[in-house]
Amino acid sequence: MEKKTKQTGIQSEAHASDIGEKYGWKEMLHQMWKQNPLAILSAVLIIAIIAAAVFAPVIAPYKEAQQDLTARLQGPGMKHLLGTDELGRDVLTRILFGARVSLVVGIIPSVISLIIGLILGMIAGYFGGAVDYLLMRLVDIMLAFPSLLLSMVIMYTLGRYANSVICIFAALSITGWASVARVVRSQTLSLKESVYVEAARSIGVGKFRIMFRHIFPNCIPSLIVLFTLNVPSCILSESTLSFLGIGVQPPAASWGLMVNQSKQFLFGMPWLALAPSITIMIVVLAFNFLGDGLRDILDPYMQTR
Amino acid sequence: MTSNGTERGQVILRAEKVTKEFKTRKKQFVHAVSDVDLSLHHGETLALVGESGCGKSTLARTLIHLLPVTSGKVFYKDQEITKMSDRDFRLIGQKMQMVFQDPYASLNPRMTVRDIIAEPLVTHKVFRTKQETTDRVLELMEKVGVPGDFLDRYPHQFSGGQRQRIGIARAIALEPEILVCDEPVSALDVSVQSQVLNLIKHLKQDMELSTLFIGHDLSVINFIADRVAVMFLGRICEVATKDELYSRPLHPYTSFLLDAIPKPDPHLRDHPRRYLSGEIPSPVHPPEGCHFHTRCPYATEQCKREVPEMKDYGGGHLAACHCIRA
Amino acid sequence: MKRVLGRIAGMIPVLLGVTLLIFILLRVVPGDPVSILLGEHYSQETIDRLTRVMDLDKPLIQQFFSYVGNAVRGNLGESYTMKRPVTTLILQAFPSTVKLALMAAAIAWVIGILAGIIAAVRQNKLLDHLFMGMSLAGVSVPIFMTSLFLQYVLSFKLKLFPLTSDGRLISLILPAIALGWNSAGSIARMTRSGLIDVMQQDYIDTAKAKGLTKASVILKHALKNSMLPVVTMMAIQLSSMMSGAVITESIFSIPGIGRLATSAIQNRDMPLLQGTVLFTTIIVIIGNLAADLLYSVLDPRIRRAV
Amino acid sequence: MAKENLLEIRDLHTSFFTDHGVVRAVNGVDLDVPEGRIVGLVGESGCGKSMTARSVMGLIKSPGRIESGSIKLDGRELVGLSDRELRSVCGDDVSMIFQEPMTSLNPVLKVGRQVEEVLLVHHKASTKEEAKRLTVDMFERVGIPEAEKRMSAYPHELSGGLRQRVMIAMAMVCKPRLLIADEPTTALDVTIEAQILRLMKQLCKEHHMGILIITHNLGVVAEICDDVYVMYAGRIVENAPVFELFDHKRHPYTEGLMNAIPKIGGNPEFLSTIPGVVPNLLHVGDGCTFAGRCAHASDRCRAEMPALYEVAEHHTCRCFLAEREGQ
Repeated sequence: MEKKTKQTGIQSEAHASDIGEKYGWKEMLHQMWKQNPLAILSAVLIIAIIAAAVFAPVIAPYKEAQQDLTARLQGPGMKHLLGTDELGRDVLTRILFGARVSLVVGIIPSVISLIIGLILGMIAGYFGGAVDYLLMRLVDIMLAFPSLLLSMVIMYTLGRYANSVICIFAALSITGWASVARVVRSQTLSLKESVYVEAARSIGVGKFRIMFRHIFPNCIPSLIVLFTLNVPSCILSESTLSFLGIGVQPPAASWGLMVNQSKQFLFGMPWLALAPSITIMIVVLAFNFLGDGLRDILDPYMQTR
Repeated sequence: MTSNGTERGQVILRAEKVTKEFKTRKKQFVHAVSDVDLSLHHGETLALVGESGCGKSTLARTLIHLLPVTSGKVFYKDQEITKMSDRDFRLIGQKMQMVFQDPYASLNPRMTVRDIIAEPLVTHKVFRTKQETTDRVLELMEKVGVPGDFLDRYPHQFSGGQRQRIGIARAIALEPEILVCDEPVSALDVSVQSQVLNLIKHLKQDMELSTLFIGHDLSVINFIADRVAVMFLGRICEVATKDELYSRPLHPYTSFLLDAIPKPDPHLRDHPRRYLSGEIPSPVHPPEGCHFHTRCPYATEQCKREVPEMKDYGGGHLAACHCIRA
Repeated sequence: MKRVLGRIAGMIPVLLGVTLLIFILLRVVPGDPVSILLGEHYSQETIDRLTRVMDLDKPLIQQFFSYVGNAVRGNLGESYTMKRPVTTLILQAFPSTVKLALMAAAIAWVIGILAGIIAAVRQNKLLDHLFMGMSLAGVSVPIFMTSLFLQYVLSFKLKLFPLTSDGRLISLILPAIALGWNSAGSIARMTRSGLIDVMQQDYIDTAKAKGLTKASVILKHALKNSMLPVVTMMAIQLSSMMSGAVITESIFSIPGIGRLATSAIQNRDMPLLQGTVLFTTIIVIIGNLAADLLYSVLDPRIRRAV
Repeated sequence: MAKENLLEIRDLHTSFFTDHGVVRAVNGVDLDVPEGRIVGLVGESGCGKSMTARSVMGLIKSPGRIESGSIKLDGRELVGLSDRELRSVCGDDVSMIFQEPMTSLNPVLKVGRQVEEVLLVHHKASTKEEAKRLTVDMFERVGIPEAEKRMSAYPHELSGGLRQRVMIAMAMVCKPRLLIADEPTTALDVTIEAQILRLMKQLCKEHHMGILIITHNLGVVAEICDDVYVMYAGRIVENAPVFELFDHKRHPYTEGLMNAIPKIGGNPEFLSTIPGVVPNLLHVGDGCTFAGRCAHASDRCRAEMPALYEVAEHHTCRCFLAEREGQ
């Protein structure tokens, strides 16, 4: 609404008499559906996939590690909807169970990097000075690394000590927080200069209260957007690491690992690689569509990545 | 509500040689305020007028401890507040509140009206219960003319005028002695502007507020002020009571300013008037001597060298100019 | 000029930090390198001797400074598995990666910017939705999937291109497309949103009021302004392209830096891994610097402010 | 006064089709700008005054569009022209200056080039040298000191006043018949405002052109306008020559507006105000849009929109009170 009136040059003074309107989440959903139905559909799809991952043992046609050595490397058919792999495992079942790993690896590192980035970004932005300088140089350093290479180095180091999934959490959190910190810092900087923060200071509100009452709530929209866009990039990174054989280690299954294992059969049985690849693409696309839609609604001024 | 037994006319806030400089990114200094002496009397409305970038907002902010001074002193009654820490200033700070220029930006878009107006009350722990706070908020809303039903609305649901009323309610919540109004009506439409100006005048009388009113519109200031201080490029060039200033401006800048205002009466359009030529000099490299000499048609050699002293021309009419023949 | 020097000086702490970080990450694995170097059968005596030779008994900080000292002189140590200086290996691999990256960048920029402009001009029309859907897909598809798909269809089925790299430029086309496709998506989105944003500005109204037609408004006024943020995008793209090169080089067996890094990990070849990561990161930092300087040349508000 | 009308707007309707409904920003406006006169269009923000001006220049952005009506410049109909045809008129026969000199100039191009561009687009100069010479000349005419040097300045290197002078130079360089100025001095300081107003007055006289000034400031109107249109909620509510309007204002809104502004000289205890706020253009009923705030409003006012009644020569007023008086 605000955006629209700005565009048309009719200032809100003109809308003074429609004070009755309230903008709750329902209104927002409605508006989003009108502007960007794909985003809503994506949200539905994501919820469905999460549900499928949670209920994988119930809905999967076979048991997780069930092998059928008599039916190896079968094409898609009635018995195995998406075929079987070289050990005779049902591909659909593996994708459903793989969703658990892939989604967890997408979501948890995003949460961790969001929290680290939020805290450090707010500290750097609000306190400024030497703290800001040091934190921002650290961010520069982190962002200078090609993220895949840095994750590879972390996997190399931690890989011998911990479970591969835990290592991926670490690797993706370490590579992910810096960009969050940068966005939060720049928002904090501009919010700090905003008149309503000055107004709060003029009342005598303390630093920490200003940070929590005034700055943090105004960062939330971009944090939501950042999160929705971080999840797919984590899923992509995990699948890439697993594809290169340095991510999730068997017997755990993730979509990326499935592509890796089916690589050798690419020319004979392309569907083996195709099924998990397409799954990755659909999930990532859904998250990206949702993130885009949320950005349009919540945060029209945020730049495209 | 006679605050602490202060008499009307007594000095309540005083600036002594206040200077404020900002460092730019290029390591240059912006001389926003230079060597300003000014005092605000109890119960009066003192207007600070000048063109954009003259340092009037900065000066007001240093006076109420929102910005640290570079040098000089600020006194609240007889207490120096310049070097106080934020903690020590808390109590005095409650006595000084501010209304901001932009009613769209000065309210946090994610807080309800209730939270916005209650914030000073909560910060200074005025009430013990939520009910008491809400009652006070409703009382304040009534006082500034915002219907109480709008308690839980968000700022974007209000018009500019109403937002400014909410900002005023927040500023008077702690019953301050001093109210600083930073161009409170310049972002408003004419018909709304008069409503808000009337409100400020009412409140000032009701609550015996001492008001520092920052503005650039001399006709608005004519309505609201008792005394006027004219600023040019970081310095005050003339201070006088409203009537004195408008009828007998001493400083050439003041008279040019008065001449320049477009008057809402077409019959005055062909009156001879003088135009000030040139642009406002940069506060990064202000001219030597009198800051006004580059635009002043009466400037002499002396003006280019010496900073004029503030002199009293009778009845508290102060001006800083070499060329005034008293 | 002063600004350029200042920026270069500002790079030094970042470079040191990057080196230190890789160093810490890789050296928290104590004793490891030696056992890898020796394989299965070795005596305690040999371990001790090698540890001394490789400075591994010295304090970490000392190791670090001797590593930095050597690195500045171009010595990044010796690869365990290939028994050759890391610097030599990197310099041999570098040209392939450069060729790949340049081709990919050309594809990404041409497609990305054109698609972005067309989408912005046809905002909310069919072409816009089509291009933006495609670019989002470009961002969402894992590079390995594009690579495998192109390899399967164009090389294996249609036999238009060689399956793997053979040193000829034609064999680099598929990996470059796979790599560029991904970046093209983000560039298109950035170009579009930048151009749409600029088209809302007041000076666009001025240009129209002057009598310029829509086409000349876009070409003469909007494009230059909207390209400014896209320039900063170049640096980010360089970084993700280096990541992407690891995958495409592995799939198409291109003997580039990415291949070197993957093989270093698979063989647990620490000096080689350290060297390749450091080298690529420096390339990215230099790219950042170049983009930053280019930005300040293009934007008079920054240029003249010096 | 029987001068030829340069600009004739008849029954102009410009509306915005938003998600929340149709906003009738300009709702049946008639307006004339005669040759050699300065016409003021006053009103508060959101009343549609800027949209009227932007309609002339074809600058209405989506989701808005001109629904119906006619805009004639020197007898030539502008509504319905193709983009190319309209652009050949804009900047040449009619030009416009905007409120914000800070954002109305392209930040990455030198100001000289931005002015030369107008000449080249409209073929007023055949070579770049000629364009440059004419531009320097224009810069001097609008009072830009060191014109030659300023040609190669970027907008951010100039002060607000100078930027507005550049805008005026840009608008004047093709010697247009009509100049539209949308709040040309609102963003400027008073001393600079006075300079700019004087310049516009002088240009009007020298070139015998028509000027349409959009403003909310009655002071500016009284200062330089010859004719005035008062606009409220998308409609013209009163129109008269400037002296007539200030001396014999008829519409309650005009009167309220004039009384609401503080004046130097008068020392009232309190200002008189117009109660309430501007109506939301999304939901306007059948009646007079001002009825909700008007002290004289009757049931008829709330039910029916008054027409523009002629109350004196060249003085019209959209109010039933005027209808009675007019008869």
